[in-house]
Amino acid sequence: MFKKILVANRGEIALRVISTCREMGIETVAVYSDADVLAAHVLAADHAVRIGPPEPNLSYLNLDAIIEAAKATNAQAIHPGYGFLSENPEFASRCEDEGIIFIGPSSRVIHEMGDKITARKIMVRAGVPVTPGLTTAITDPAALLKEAETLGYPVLIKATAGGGGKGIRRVDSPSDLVEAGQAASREALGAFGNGDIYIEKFFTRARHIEFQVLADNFGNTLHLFERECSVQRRHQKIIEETPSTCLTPDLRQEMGKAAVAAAKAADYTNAGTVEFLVDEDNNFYFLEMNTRLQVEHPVTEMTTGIDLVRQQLLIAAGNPLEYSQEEIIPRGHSIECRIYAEDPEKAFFPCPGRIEFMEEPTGPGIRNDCGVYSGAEVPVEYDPILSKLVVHAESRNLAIAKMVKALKEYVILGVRTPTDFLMDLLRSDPFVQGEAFTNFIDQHFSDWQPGNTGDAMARLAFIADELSPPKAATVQADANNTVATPFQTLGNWQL
Amino acid sequence: MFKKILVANRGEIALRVISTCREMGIETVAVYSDADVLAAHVLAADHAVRIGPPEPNLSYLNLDAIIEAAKATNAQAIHPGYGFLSENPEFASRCEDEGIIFIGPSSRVIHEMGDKITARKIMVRAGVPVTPGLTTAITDPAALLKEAETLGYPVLIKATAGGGGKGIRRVDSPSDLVEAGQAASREALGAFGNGDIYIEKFFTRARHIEFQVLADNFGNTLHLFERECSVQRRHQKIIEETPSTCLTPDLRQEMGKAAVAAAKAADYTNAGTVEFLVDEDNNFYFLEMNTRLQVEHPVTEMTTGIDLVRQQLLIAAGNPLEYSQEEIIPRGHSIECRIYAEDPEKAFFPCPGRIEFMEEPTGPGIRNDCGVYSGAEVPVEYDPILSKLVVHAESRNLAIAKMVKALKEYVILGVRTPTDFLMDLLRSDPFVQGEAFTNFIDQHFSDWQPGNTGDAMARLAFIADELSPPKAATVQADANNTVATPFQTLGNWQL
Amino acid sequence: MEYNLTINDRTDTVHVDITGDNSFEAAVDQDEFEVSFARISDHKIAIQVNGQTFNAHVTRTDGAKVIMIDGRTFTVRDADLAEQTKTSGGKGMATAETEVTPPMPAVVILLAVAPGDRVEQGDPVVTVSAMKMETTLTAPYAGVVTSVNVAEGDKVMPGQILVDIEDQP
Amino acid sequence: MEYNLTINDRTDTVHVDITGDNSFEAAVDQDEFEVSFARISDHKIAIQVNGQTFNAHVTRTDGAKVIMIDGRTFTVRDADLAEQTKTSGGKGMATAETEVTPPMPAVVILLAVAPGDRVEQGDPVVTVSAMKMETTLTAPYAGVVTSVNVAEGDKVMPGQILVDIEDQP
Repeated sequence: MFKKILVANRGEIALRVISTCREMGIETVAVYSDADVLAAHVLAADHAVRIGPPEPNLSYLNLDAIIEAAKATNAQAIHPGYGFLSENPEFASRCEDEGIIFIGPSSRVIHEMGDKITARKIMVRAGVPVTPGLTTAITDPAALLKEAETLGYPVLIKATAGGGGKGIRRVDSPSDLVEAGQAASREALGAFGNGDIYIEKFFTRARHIEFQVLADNFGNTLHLFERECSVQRRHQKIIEETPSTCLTPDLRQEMGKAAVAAAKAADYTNAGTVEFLVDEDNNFYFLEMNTRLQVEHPVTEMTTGIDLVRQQLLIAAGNPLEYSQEEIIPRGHSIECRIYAEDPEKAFFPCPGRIEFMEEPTGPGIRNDCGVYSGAEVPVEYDPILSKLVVHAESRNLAIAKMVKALKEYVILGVRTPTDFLMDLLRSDPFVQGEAFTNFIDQHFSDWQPGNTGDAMARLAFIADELSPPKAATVQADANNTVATPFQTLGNWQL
Repeated sequence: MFKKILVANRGEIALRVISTCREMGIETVAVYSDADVLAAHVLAADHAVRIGPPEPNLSYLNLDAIIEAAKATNAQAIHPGYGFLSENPEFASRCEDEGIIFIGPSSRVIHEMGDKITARKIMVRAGVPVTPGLTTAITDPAALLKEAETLGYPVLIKATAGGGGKGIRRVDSPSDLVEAGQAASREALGAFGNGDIYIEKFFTRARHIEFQVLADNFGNTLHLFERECSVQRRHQKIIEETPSTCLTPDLRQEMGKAAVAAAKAADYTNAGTVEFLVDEDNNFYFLEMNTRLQVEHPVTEMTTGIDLVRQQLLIAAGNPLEYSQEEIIPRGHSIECRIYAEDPEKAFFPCPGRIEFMEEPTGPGIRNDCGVYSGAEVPVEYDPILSKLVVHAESRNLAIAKMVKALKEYVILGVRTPTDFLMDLLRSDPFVQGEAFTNFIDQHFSDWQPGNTGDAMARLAFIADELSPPKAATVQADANNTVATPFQTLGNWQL
Repeated sequence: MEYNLTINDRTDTVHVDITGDNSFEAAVDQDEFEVSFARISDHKIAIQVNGQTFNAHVTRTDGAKVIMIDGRTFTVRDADLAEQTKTSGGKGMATAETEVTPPMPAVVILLAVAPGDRVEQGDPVVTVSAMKMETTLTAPYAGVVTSVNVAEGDKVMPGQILVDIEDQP
Repeated sequence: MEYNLTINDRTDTVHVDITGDNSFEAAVDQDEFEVSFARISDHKIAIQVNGQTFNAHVTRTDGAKVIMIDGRTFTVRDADLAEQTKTSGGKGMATAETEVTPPMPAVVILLAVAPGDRVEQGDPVVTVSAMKMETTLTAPYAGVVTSVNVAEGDKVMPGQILVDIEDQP
């Protein structure tokens, strides 16, 4: 096993990787930009190396700086996390050239799967169904309009590179197509360093279902069942769960086999995800393969009991898979909510700033993969994800109840988070009934505003805060004082 | 299901019960003594009722006050937690009389199992093997001496009532017997309101293994496999785990059947625990039945995936068990460490005081059932347990590694905790090899002192703290400042 | 004592009688509340209202307290103070809707206008990006651009006027 | 600058050169350390020593800092300050071993002696209980009990002398 690895990422995913490394006795090297000098991942790692100024292109996307940091610290391998360089074939290739193990598939596989069109061709060859759409990248507005006409609106413009909801635009009419194409291309260029886009059919009422796969270097490939990721806004997932409410056991088995076939066709190694769209008639289509650990990997860990980061490290270090397909038996139900620094009352606009205070929910079956702390700065330059709140319970209804409880107990002051919005969403009838399609938020929560049921309590809390200024010594129960405290003698505690 | 229940306890177990109630939509009533006005369980419940002064006899053991609190708040049921009134048959009986549901077995069963001698008789009748020892309570010193002579030293003096390591004394020679008997009796009287003691054979090199059982009101009884609780000091468990390293599949099955037979023989309902001693030749003996939720119930929850408090509530509300024995399939390995306010460098003497600061470990597979918060007082009057740190991983070795990591990250300032001792214990050869008998601590850790490997770092931290007084504004990375901060330009961060 | 407290657009008057160091009685219209409270930390207050316990987490921002209770966030303003600020010439809440300013800290990535340009209401003026999300700010009314105060790549803050437009319907 | 810092019974001299607002060089015997640090909160400091990062949590008690690093607790005293306290007549560390005082806050549950009683070293004198655990305090030396300063049921604190014994070997 590795003695030391570098984690080429920041935030919660860097901490997630460091966490497993600590358990495995692997030393970790964090990298940081000038915006992240005291970021949580820097404080958690054994070593920390500055890689540049805040701009992602000059730091977390800076291949040279990261390779140099790995060499300077004698890191044997690099874990790329998700986003940033995780699906950059050049980076994987540089690692290969420098004798540093890239914890992920080979650069060739990343390149082929990262080029969505090549990926589609490979899948067609392997007999895996794909969504209707283009098989080439497109730059000419006229050609774009023609293809959209052929597919029929709505269509989806997608970056051939990348993921995470960046560089994607849904277009409903020809008049918006060209501008949307330019915006998507610009966003993709900024996020992935590649502005190529293509177009595919958009399914209005579809499910987004993905299968986790693991493949070692000896030809063994497994799937770890599905994740349902249909609840999205701006093409970005915000709630993920497993198992999906819409898969029958037969369909699950069929899709699991397709996922393994896809991974094998791609020559895949390490952890990856095969994304499918499932339409209303339960037809499924290969969307793309994500050649990295997913944001939502924890729900799979909770139900299968398998630490995916540990599996990534074992595979990268040349170990064969420890399981057979039959030994992977999911249990219970798991839900993940992404906690972003964003304002649900202002169209989810991101909220950078300082976390003035944070209290994480705890309790049986609750896990919070968190990348910030009380007092930490949330920089304007990076993705607004603060943490991923994950629950596991015996059934879906119990998991929903547990997540609502956990959201209630999650305190973040200083930046706005959508815990209230998420609670309303989780308790809504269509979500409870498992009727969440990719258009769920537009359909049911497009103009969500918080209710006013708690307003009276908030006003009373305002007054209580005025009456007990916080800088004064805090009120404490005195263990050696058997005389009742004012708080209690004043008689407002019950009885 | 109940609309509202009262939790007749404090600390982490009260919070544990409240947590499940919140998920089930059940309102909770906390009770508190004057030492607990701002205790964590009071802040977590929906309602809070004062029941008396700090002395346990006048508050948490005060039947009348608690019954009155339940009636005043219209609580339909009472969860007793562990300790205090949880195994007091009078209390259960009072509940029955008042039409309040006691969440536990009937008062008759509590009475019979609480009287260890009656319990032993019932088990003998049911064909469950019991430890050699007395079948009557004893008050006469001469009779005590005679019985000890018959059994052969060492012997164990035990309170016929109670549990939790209270009222127990190991005696190695006749000269210590009478004084030990008096001390045990006094301690039992203080803890349980009953000073009766009896005597049984003490096994020097034995394992303490218990089986969790669940029984509904319709005659269905299940076991949820074992917990290994051999690592004890002063007859109090400090580390528990499941599965046990010493049970073969056959022995596990045999003991599971014996546990179910014991519960059925006792007419048991709700959640309970059948405790066994297993000697070096793998003979097992019924020790006692604990007619309540155990401190160490979380390890069973982690491996079986079943919320035991939820099962208690369902059973008490008259629901049949949701599972068959075959559906209970444990997975992975779970370990619990009890985090007490105590000083491992001073013979584990308890440390009451104020928690000046606390940071709980988090991460995949880590659960901390905690009863305190930063700023909370730990009163001198009650049990010194602060929290129970629990981990779950795929194997025992991975669970040990995860627990060590979690202990490293657990910060409690203000009262001393044994996190350092526990780390050394978990990493010791005999523990790693699964060779932990009930004499483990006496044998391997009787004169434990912390090593001095970290001393140099601690001295440097002292100096850093001197050089950056905490009252000054805290140093923060400025997200809007692309100029490097002093912390980083000074060149001591690597590279 | 009387507090006029605003949440979103609604201001309620709360009549308060202090009954002790850590308790008061409050009335809002017909509703009456017996309140006792205890400060647990700088940011946390335990509150009991008519026998029901809850915890409020509080932070203070400019002119308001942001309060979290059971996962819900409330921005509560003292309407009397807000009134003073407004009448003394401070920037009110409504200014944002008539000025080209980002809703959050952001970076300018595209300038769509130059001084002298004629714009109609709703025309794109500046595109900013925060945390990798792009937002296009539009002209709040028809007019002529008199000055552009930022360049592409600049970091900008809410309240900062990025483009001045002279009202010419 | 020089610090004489004691952990348990060992005092080491640390030579310190301040190299910046948040950094210093330290030497102990042959060992040299390049240290940079950043205060994260009142109780937390991030420290980098010779390229290795760790976090220290610190609280101050009477005459010492209690420091937690990676789950280990260190009580670090400034030996120079301790010296001053001792010479100025304050209670040193060793007093506990010659006085009948509880190690922790506790409640007296049994008095085994009365004024005038003769005790030998090691004889039980008082039993106290803290958090449900009983501890018997014994006579630190042979002598005669001159006064009993507490009653059963009293709450007592470390340093408080429960029983006075006149040294009569």
